[in-house]
Amino acid sequence: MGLREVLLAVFAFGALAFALAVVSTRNTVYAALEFVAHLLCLAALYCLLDAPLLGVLQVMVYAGAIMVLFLFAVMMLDIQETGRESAFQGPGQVAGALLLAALLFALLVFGADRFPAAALAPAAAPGAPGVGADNVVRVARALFERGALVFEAVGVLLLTAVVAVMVMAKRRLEN
Amino acid sequence: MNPLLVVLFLPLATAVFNRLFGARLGKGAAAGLACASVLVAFAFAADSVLGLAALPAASRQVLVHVYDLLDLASFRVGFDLLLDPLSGMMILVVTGIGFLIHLYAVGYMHEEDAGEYARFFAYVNFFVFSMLTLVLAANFLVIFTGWELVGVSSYLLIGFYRGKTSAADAGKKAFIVNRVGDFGFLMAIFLIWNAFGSLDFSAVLPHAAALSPGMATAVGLLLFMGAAGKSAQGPLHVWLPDAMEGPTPVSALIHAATMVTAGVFLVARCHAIFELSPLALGVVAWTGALTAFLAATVAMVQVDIKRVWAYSTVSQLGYMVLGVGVGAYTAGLFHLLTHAFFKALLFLAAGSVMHALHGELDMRRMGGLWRKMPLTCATMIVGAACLAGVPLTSGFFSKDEILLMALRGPHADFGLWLLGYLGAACTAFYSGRLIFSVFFGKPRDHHAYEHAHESPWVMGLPLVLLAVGSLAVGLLGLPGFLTHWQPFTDWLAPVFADLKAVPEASASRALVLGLMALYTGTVAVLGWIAWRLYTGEAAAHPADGEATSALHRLLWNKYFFDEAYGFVFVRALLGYSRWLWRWVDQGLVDGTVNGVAAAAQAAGDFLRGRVHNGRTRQYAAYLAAGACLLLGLALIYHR
Amino acid sequence: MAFTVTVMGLLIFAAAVAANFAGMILTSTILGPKRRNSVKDQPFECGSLPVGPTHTRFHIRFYLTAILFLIFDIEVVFLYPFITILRPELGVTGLWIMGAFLAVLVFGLAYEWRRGGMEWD
Amino acid sequence: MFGVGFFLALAFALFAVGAFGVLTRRDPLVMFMCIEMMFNSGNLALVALSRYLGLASGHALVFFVVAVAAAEVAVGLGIIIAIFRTEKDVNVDHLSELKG
Repeated sequence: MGLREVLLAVFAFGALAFALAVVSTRNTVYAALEFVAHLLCLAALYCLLDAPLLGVLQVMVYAGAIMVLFLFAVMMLDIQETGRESAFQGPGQVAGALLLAALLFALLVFGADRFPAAALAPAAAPGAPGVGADNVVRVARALFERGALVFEAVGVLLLTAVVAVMVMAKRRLEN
Repeated sequence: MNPLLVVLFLPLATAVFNRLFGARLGKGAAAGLACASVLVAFAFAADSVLGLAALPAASRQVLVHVYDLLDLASFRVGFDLLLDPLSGMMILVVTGIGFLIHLYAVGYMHEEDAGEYARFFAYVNFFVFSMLTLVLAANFLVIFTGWELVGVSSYLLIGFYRGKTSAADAGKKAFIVNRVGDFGFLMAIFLIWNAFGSLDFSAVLPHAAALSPGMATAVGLLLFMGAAGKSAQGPLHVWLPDAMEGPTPVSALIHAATMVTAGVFLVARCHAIFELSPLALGVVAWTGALTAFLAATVAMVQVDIKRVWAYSTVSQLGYMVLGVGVGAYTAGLFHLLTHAFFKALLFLAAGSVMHALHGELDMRRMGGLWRKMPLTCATMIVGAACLAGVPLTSGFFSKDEILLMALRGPHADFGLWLLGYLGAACTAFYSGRLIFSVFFGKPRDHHAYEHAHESPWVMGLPLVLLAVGSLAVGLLGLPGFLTHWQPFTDWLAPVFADLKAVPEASASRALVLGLMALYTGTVAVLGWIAWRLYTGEAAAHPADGEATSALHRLLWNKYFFDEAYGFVFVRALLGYSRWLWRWVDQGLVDGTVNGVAAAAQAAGDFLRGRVHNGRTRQYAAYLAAGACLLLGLALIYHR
Repeated sequence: MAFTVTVMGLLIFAAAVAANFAGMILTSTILGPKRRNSVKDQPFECGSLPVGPTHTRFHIRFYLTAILFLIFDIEVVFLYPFITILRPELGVTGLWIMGAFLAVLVFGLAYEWRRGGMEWD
Repeated sequence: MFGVGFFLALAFALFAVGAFGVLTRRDPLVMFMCIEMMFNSGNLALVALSRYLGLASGHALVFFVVAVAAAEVAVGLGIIIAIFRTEKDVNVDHLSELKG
């Protein structure tokens, strides 16, 4: 078990543990911070999976920008009220949710198991996207050569989001 | 970058720009931009076509892959453009004549305010883009996209005067009637996909012979249904005359030079499929001939000058369809080319008259206008001469070729020729009637006459250029016995190289000359009759609603097509629906349903209380449960 | 069934995680000293009294600014891989692709600016 | 041990945890975080499969998913803020006005 395996184990553990923490923490601010930690673990996992670009993306966009939005939202809402109540509702509901989540997990696992093993066999050498600059170049090709139209559509989607937020927030500013 | 992309996307870019910012730029900038973009597109189109001409004849096909529209494992359709002699000719017509019409519109639309002005040019540019997509398509998906875009842009343009109910109705009518044809086109595309597993022209048309005869007939007839809708043929022609509600440059651009030729273009493009089915070709040819004749008879009695030209367009499209229907594709396309010139000219000249008379379109109130507007008069006479088929004009050569093919071509029939000949006679009469009533004789409405004036140069210049073009374009397709210099036929030869029997008419020179003499005589006699009838003091125009005979009433009412549609589709459908409603619905269905409904409502009320209760998390639970259910089902049923 | 074995491994792993987690918290609760007095519970042990509520609500302007940040964040993230293949492979087409994307995003910025999303008062 | 199966299992587990959170938490912000967690589990599966199949297209897909998630979060949080600043209440269960 080399260093990579140890790191993988640590960050996989971290991702799962912080995910559980997000679900079980009462205080929203703490939940948000735990969620950031969860995202950082995932970013580390991406790096270990030979996707350093995505690791950076995860840190910059998710842990950086998106979570900042979350924290602002938390700060804008009055969170004291919910803090007092239990995070979960009655035991019946929790049990039902647990059952559903477990069922979902089991079905997904069995579904993946059903997958023909050949489909999951590495086509090229494992880790073919490669490390370093080559990885970025390959992803860039996939992004801008085959996905150019999708890329533009993402731009339009972001524009839509800006306009939508402005419309919702502006009414508030004017009041 | 391929010049074709500039040809295609420059008009689109200016259309978007003008729609967004044109109103703020002011009239001059908006119009200048629109005209410039079409002119540049024309230059690039000419460049592409010259490049194409430089290739050896057999390999004159350029495929441009723009983008993968769909790339699934078994189904790949690209946004592909095909430049071959056929589409090359079409893009020159669309951008060239389109530019002249843009130029004319600069003057014609001048009285609109800046916002409307920019909107007009945005729509016209968008139309040019749509039409270019249609003709440059390299597969059936792209051609259908262009087909629909043309439908949308024509809807926008016909209903341009959005304050007028009649304009809005005409736009809707054009759209809906076209949809009927589009349904056929779409069905044909499904059948083609089913038979070939591909929509690319290169994968379908050269291998069309693989179709079974029945399938070829079905595909051909369905394709022609689409073509008939766009090209205003047969019973689907009713939208075109109403489409004159749009501004006159639109009538010239859409309903004369470009959009309506799409059907002819489609049949020519897919000739490999039509050639497999004599039945489909027969339907095409007879539809064309009947349309040519019937529309020409209607045009003889109309008094609104734009409406006369509208019916004349339907009639001339009939000739083109007749041409492609008898297997004379080159002749049909040549008529398309000449018609694009002279009919655009005629509409623009009619617009010029209308402009001078402040919107007056009734020829009974005109007369003697040649003194007031000599340029319009001269150019319109040139156009009308081409339309009527006066010897040595372009229309004479192109129509003559079609009629000869109808009589002696590979799928000839005497009845087709007779209908075509009678239609040509009517054409000569109504062209003369219109010219003589409008420009000659004594003015009938002195007030209007006094205020008439010649149009500004931006409107005059396109008229002159189109008149010159109308005369010159005939040189490209002189009759075979006069000269061996046949640029038009030679140019299109690679497209129709697959035809087994080259449609060289098996006609002796004596027959050809005899027919020409017959047409010349007919035109002369009918022109003279029209002169006698319509230049006199009391011109032979009956007033509105005053029917001189049953025949006149039939023609005045355009064979009651609209009324028949009203009766068959609207009245009958309403009656049938009412019967269904009264007996089947209220009696049978409601009786059963009311009981069920009461039960369902009770259940619904119960469920709404329990299920649709506004609790977000409960909804999430349904979502998760549904996902589980689907996953489970997939696990069970997937092997 | 190698996969299921792996999952079993993961489950055992998760159980160990949970046990470890619970164990540490439990140990600190049992072993930690618990001596509370009123001074210790004050927010500031130096003696100064807190004024006003500890939770102050942020103004929505912060949110609008954060949205802008998000947009340009995404833009930068896309720019990085773009630049690596701009010169040899994409060429002028690439500039058009990115130009259109940037134009759309700048349009969003201009819109927010025009609507007063950046005015602080 | 760390084959593609491990990462898929981890992704499934995160997905299930996220689903559980959405089903049980009442704070809309935490629910939203849990939805993001489910998003991320999908991303993780994509990255792992790309790694073991030697494809770069999965990475490109993750890029798009993250960009879409950013837009979604911006609008979603905007809606939550707008609703709860008028309602003065941050409990999803008390919010049933939008039902039919």
